[in-house]
Amino acid sequence: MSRLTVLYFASLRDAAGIASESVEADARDLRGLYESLRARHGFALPVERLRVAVDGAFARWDEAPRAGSEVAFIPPVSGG
Amino acid sequence: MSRLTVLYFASLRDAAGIASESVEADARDLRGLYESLRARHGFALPVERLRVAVDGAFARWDEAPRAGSEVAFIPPVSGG
Amino acid sequence: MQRFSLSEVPFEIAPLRERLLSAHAGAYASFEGWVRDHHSGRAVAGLRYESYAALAQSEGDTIMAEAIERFAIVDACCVHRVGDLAIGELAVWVGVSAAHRDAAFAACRFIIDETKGRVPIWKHERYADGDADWLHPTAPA
Amino acid sequence: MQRFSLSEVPFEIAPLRERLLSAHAGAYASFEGWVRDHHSGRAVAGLRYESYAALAQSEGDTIMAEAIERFAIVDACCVHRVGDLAIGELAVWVGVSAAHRDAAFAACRFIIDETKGRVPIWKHERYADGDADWLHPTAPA
Repeated sequence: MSRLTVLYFASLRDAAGIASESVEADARDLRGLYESLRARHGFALPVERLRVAVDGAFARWDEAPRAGSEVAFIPPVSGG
Repeated sequence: MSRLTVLYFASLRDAAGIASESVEADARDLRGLYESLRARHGFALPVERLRVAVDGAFARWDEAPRAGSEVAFIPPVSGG
Repeated sequence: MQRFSLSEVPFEIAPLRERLLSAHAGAYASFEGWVRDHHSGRAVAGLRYESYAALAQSEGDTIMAEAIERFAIVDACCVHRVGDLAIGELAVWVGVSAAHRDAAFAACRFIIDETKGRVPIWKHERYADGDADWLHPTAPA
Repeated sequence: MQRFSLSEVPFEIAPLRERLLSAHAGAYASFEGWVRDHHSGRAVAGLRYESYAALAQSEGDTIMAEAIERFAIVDACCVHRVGDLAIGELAVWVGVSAAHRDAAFAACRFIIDETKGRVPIWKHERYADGDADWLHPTAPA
């Protein structure tokens, strides 16, 4: 179990109703972490449409959740 | 014979030493008119590298010189 | 000079452009994105840009470094607004100086395309009919 | 609005850009040509643009009409300096507004390319070594 912080943006934040939360991650990788949070919050976006970042840098979905890290799920961007 | 005004620009004006002149054109077409003026003023540019305009609009080299018109020989442009 | 930045308030283009002026540069290309009054056929009342600021900054920095590396340009700058914007407001600005116009245009296009495609900024549109939505495009916008 | 014009004196970009702003336009692309301090390896001290004003105006008008016809743009404007210019001075400016950036970039590029290729304006460069010359390029510049 790793306690870490998750950040939510845009439609994910609206669906979760919070901008961030502290979670106990028991998933093997970041993909599994998203799937469990998606089930809890009812996120519409499948993992294939997201990117993931850890501590402010893009990361890979197969990385293991690290205790104390800050994980952000990045929905498709729409700046410009 | 048609009396008309010829305008010179850029290197043609420098070579002619004048910006315009009134000439008696006895050439059959505007190409012939340029050739005769090229011989007189020693223009370096051959007719193939120029465009010709009559009364402020681009014209064709095979047009006949018209009395009272204003003919301009247009060297390769270099604006921008 | 910080080439990429986010701005929470309206910003002036003139001083940014001024920094790109150079006696070695013969060409300057710029792009501005303005808030339009319509999108996909719907009347838009206004919008809000939200960003993941830390990652947006590092990804923006990366894009600018790539532009400097790839194109024969003198300098480049990009500023993206975040927060609430009204119709007609400036949302994003890109400026590029170069010796020649080919590189200036190509780099300017590259920077706006990459910014729209990669920088974690999200647009929340409010429509005239009272509806509102986050834009999460499926293909590169 | 006159879309193409020659200017014998330095001109301000801001009011010209202002006229292109529109609630329907989401994109604005612009190009500026500045007097560079070098050309083909030679140090340039300054230059002079001469034009055949009447024909330059009508050819410029034609180019702007072609741009409006060919591209899905809202509006466009182009101003070209004539007379003596110093290093760093603005020689030509093009601004284009459009709903989308593809059309804005394409039209902006079209206008500067056609202006350089077709409008009867000639550049007389003075070099640092005291020499001077008219530029009569053999291929499209």
